[in-house]
Amino acid sequence: MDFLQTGLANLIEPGFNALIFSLFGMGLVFSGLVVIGLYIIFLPKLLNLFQKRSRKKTEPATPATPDTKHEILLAIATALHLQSNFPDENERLTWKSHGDLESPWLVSKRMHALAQRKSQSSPWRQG
Amino acid sequence: MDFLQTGLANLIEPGFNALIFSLFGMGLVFSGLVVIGLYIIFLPKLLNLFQKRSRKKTEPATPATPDTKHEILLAIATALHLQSNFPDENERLTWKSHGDLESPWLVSKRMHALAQRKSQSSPWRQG
Amino acid sequence: MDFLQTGLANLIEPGFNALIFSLFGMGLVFSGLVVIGLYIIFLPKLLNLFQKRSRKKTEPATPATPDTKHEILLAIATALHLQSNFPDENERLTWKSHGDLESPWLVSKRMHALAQRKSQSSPWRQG
Amino acid sequence: MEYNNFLHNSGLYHLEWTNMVMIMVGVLFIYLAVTKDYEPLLLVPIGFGMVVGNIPPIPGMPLSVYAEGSVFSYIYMGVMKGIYPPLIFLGIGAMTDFSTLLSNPKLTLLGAAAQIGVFLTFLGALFLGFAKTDAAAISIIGGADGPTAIFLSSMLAPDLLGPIAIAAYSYMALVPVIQPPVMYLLTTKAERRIRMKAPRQVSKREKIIFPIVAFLICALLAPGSMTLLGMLFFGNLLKESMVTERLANTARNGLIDTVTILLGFSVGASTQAQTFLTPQSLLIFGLGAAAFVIATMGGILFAKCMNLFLKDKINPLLGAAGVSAVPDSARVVHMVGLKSDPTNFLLMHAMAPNVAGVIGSAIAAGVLWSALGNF
Amino acid sequence: MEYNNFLHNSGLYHLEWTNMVMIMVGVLFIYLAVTKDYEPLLLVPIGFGMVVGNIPPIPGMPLSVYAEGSVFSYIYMGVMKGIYPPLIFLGIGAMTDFSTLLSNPKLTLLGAAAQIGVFLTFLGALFLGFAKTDAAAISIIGGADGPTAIFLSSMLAPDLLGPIAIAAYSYMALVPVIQPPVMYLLTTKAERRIRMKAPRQVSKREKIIFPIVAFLICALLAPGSMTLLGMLFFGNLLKESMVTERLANTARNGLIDTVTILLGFSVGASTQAQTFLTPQSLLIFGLGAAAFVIATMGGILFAKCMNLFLKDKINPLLGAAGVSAVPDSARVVHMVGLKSDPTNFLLMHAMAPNVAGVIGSAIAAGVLWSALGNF
Amino acid sequence: MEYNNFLHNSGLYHLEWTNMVMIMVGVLFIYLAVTKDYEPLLLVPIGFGMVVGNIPPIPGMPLSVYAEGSVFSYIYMGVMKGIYPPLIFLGIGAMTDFSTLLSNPKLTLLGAAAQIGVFLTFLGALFLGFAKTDAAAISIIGGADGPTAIFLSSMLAPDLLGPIAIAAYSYMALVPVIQPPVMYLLTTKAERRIRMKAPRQVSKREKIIFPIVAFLICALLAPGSMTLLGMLFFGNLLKESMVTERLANTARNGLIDTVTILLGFSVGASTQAQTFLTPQSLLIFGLGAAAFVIATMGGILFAKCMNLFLKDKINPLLGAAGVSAVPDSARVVHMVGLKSDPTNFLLMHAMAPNVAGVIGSAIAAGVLWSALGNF
Ligand code: NA
Ligand code: NA
Ligand code: NA
Repeated sequence: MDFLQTGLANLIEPGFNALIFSLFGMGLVFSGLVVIGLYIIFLPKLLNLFQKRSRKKTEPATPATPDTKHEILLAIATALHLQSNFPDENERLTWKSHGDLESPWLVSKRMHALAQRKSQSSPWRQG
Repeated sequence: MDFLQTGLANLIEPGFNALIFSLFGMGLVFSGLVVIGLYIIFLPKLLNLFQKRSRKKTEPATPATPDTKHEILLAIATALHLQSNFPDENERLTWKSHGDLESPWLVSKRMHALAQRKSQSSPWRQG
Repeated sequence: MDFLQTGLANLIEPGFNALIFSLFGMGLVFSGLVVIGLYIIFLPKLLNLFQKRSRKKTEPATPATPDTKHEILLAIATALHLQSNFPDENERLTWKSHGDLESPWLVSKRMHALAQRKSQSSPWRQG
Repeated sequence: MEYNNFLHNSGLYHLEWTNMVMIMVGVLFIYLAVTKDYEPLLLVPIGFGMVVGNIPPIPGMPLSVYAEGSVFSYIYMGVMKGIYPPLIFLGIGAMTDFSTLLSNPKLTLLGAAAQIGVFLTFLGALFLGFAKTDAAAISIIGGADGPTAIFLSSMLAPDLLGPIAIAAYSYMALVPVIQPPVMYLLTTKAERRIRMKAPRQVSKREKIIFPIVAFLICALLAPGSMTLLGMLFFGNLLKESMVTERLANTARNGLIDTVTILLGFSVGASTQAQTFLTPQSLLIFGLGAAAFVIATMGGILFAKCMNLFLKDKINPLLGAAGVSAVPDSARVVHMVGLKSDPTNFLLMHAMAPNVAGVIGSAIAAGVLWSALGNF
Repeated sequence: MEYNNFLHNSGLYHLEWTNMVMIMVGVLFIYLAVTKDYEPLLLVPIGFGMVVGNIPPIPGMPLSVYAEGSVFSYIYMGVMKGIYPPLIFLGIGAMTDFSTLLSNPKLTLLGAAAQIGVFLTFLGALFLGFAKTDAAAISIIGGADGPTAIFLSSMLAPDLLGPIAIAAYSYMALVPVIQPPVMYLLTTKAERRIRMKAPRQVSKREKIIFPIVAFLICALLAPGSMTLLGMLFFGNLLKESMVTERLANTARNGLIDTVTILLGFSVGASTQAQTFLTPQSLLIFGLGAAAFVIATMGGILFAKCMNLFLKDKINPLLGAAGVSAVPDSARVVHMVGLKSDPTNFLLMHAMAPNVAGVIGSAIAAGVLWSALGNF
Repeated sequence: MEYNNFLHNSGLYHLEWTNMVMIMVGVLFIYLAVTKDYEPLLLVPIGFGMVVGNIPPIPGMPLSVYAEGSVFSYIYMGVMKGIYPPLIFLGIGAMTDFSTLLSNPKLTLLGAAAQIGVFLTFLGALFLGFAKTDAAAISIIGGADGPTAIFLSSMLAPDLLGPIAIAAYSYMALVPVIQPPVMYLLTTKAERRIRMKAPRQVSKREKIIFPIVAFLICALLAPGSMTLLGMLFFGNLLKESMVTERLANTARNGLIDTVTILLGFSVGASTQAQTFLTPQSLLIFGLGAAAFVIATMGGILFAKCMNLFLKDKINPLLGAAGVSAVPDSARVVHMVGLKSDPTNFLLMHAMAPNVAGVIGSAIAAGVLWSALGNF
């Protein structure tokens, strides 16, 4: 590239209209993110639907007690073994799935509350 | 590969008898692991032999005291230095070799004992 | 390389005097490290010069209080956020630059003192 | 006499003032990173790389990133072949929490709107006379994602990779300087004080399914975004699946750090004054700045448009976070928000358009690559 | 008009139902990994890779693992050249404690016996009409070691690498489903309740010498196993020598994780429906299942044979651990053992045939490679 | 019949006594590392590599580091192309604290003086009939820095890389054996008891600026040192800048460990008896030993010369630390110092010539490379 010729003519050349091209491009970007947005909106409803159904099917879901006992013994044995042999592979111990205790939103709410209390009692505000 | 012709004829072609080949193969696998097994059986005996000999040679092995003192001072100095400069290279501090305190078998035995005590006093068993 | 011909003649061939070459080489190594040494000697003086000047310019450098408050709130918010989302990127929290508290020389001095006290009271020395 | 070569071979002999300028710029980058904390993880490697890359190499000796067989050229290969950017996206994915996006899906649109910066810059670059492929590579600076910019440049305009990468990272570092004026210009104080309502809780299951479905949507629409988004969402799946925590951990620590070191250093080292200091580079920096400003404007104005139709108003500052530059622009939104109302915490909410902007830019890059690439 | 290309270039346009099937299989892999905890470190990367690999790429565009110059092809190179498997073995070596084997050497034989699965499957594959090299690569699925299977396939039958790797990892994940029925079928309750006596203490010195000697034995017998076993025992030496703890630590964390991510993802991405869904693949899956069952049977029956001659009886369940699939089959042995006697802890003992099985499979692979390779 | 090949293919069949010698040497390396703690991070990988590299490979089969397409050859590529050494220097830079040097700049001269070992060995190697490039590569053993030696060999004398690397690392490991006699020979007890005064405090700012300026000085004088010193000082900047701690951390842990494993192993595996056991190798080992002794003498005698002019005398033992072999020779200086005066702690002071020696050797390597390289 040695010399650049500026001009609006560059935007429309035979077989390539840059304006329409850009519009199409923006359209694709928007459609991608709109579909993602729609998916996000409808997913929880879908999941709830499934959950209701599966709940009906598996009503007497109290796990068998002797099984649990074996499970615990197994877990202890495996934990001891894995800890001595594979000290860094602890996530393989995950026999049950984890809860969702530390959502950022819980943190967010707590922070909000804290900040408001703080700002009310702040000497700068009161004075 | 477009069409597969099945048949026992595939197993024996001129210059290649797959059955004998497989037997030889299994033989090699076995011989490898058998030799390893034999080595494992005889190694401790060999090591004991060596240890007895070397023990005789190095009887008055109490280390010279002033040397030890220097060693300790050196160790402290090096430790301080290395910790400040090379915080992650701690294994280089290993002046003496480590013991073998945490064998998995110790764990295994402890676990066994625990489990038997537990299962004897278990209400499911007693009831 | 099959057979090596030894001899002082190898050191001087037409267009390449190995002795002079080596002298030049040593010269370059020395000049590199001498310049580094000189730089190290003069840098602190230069830095002091700059510091004095900039101190004069920024005399009333007590930071604005309301700004600080926002800064703190921001820091808390960011910390909480980053900790929950980027648990390992903590150095990005560095809002202010760090002090230079743990110089190896402090350690060195402390060690020296310790050692001398220790060696004076040492039974080997006293006895 | 070969020791004559010592002098001829010394770098001093070949050092030009343009090299000195570039070395000073490199030092400036490091200075800004250390004292202002502007994107230090990128500016320090790039800055030192610029210093190294502007030592005049001995002609013929394999030293610079452009010399065949040099060590630096092997490191630079990861840039030229586009390998480093997806690996960085893998690590970013393993760091990113999409729950902000999941709990407030309408904010995704802000990440789309900010891509207007990309396409207007594309038109601008064409207007200035750049070839189509070069214009596309330059325009992606407006996406405000370093890896995306490097990836697209390496595919469409490898000759301009140096200036495009430096421009992208410089402006990302300067987001706290560039964005606030635009934000104040386009919003009223009342708008900046709009509070976002606390979003709903997102279940673990939604978080696990999201990367898979989002990937399918984007990749089926724009397969050219498959490489970058595949890695981004793969990293996120490793994080959210809970059963591959150790892989996610490596992806967001050792792996991304190693790649960041190599990418930053070699991109910096590719800025030899002799090839870098050209009129094109100047134009690229100008277009890049424009792209950032337009993208910020696009996001903010689109948010204000949305407010015309929405009951729960969006704080238009959030639109500025749509340019991504994760997480800097989200942090800037937060800070500007705090200036108007010290108890209005926008950081969490700003993360939603922020990550949507990453996806949006990657789609834009995929579209530009697939339409203009020379296959 | 190039914007026409947008539609033509979209992945949706080219998506075939076979691709959708493969995407569903990928999602199923992830589902099994997340909910059933089946080998998640492998199934999640492979599963997501399958999703990515079945997005129809734009023809000519460097996207898929098979397209020259694509990023994924560079990542896949580590699979095709056989580089990843030895690196994974290095990490596994740095994790593995051979003291179980050292304290009960006769259990090594169970690891040898299970390799009957390899050689009978080899005969079976020949019978079905596969070429010798293909048959050998398929048969090693019976070794139940993913890296070994990938290594041998890349050397002998690169075209079948995809189905062989997927079959090997699928069945390794399904070990808790496949093995128990075979175990119950071939053992009586009394046999399953046999207690192993607590083995002797192993000295540090034995542990340090072992990897060196074991390597020499295997490599001198079957030099073809040198690459895999060299790395396995090298990793183990790093662990046991006590003076290279930091190297062992990196080998079993950052290094193996990185390689696992890249290997799993790219193997998954190599399963494009167009090349993957063939009658051969189906046959390979069938043969693979047979191989696992035969190997399990071989181990158990050999243990029962040994009991005819031994005073201290071996619990025949341990034979099933000879197929390796470390550490899953050892865990399955332990669980089945617990079902018959809740205080009989077989896990430790099962690790011995388990690691012996890894060595046995690597020797078998070396033998097949050196005898059938095209040098 | 191909199963005939089993015997022909076994390594035992091809094993020569020279291979057995090399295997024994490898085992000796591991033994010394484990029991004497001599540079274990290098001797264990190199030692095991020697064991692996001396298993006779099946002719034609891609097994050894020299066989095209073998896995080990891909790993060895990082050695042959000179890629590993700069990466190791990156990690070393991120570990090194230059504050000892900054607080006592006159000690830098000792690091320069020790390079006499390099240039005298160069003359010696020429005298013995080695070609210029080979002589240069051999002479750098006197620099007592493994990575520098490997880098220069890979550039100037790839055929001699094996023996040069092994010699360099062996003698580095043997520094505690080689240096003390020379030190006792050249110093009086009074000299060894000289106390260094506690040096001044170094500010953070000096530490940050140092790597940049020191790099510029060295690279402008000897651009050939740019690759090694660029990485060394880059790593140090990552460490000292305080804002890139996570990058420094990865550089000095995961990254350097991985490279150390691969470099050590493949250098070891390159020592096949057939190519390694030559008269040249013997000469190289002889020259290497001489180089270490001369370098030690050079440092000590130069320190004694300096004392003729200085008011604050330097402990001449510090001169021995100028050969680098970081941090072993500094540790040796410390130990010998303690023997003469149990309260004289020289370790900190010895680090200054120690790191200066690294810089000095890299400059020497750069000079030799740029003057003798075949461009
Ligand atoms: Na973006
Ligand atoms: Na196996
Ligand atoms: Na040196």
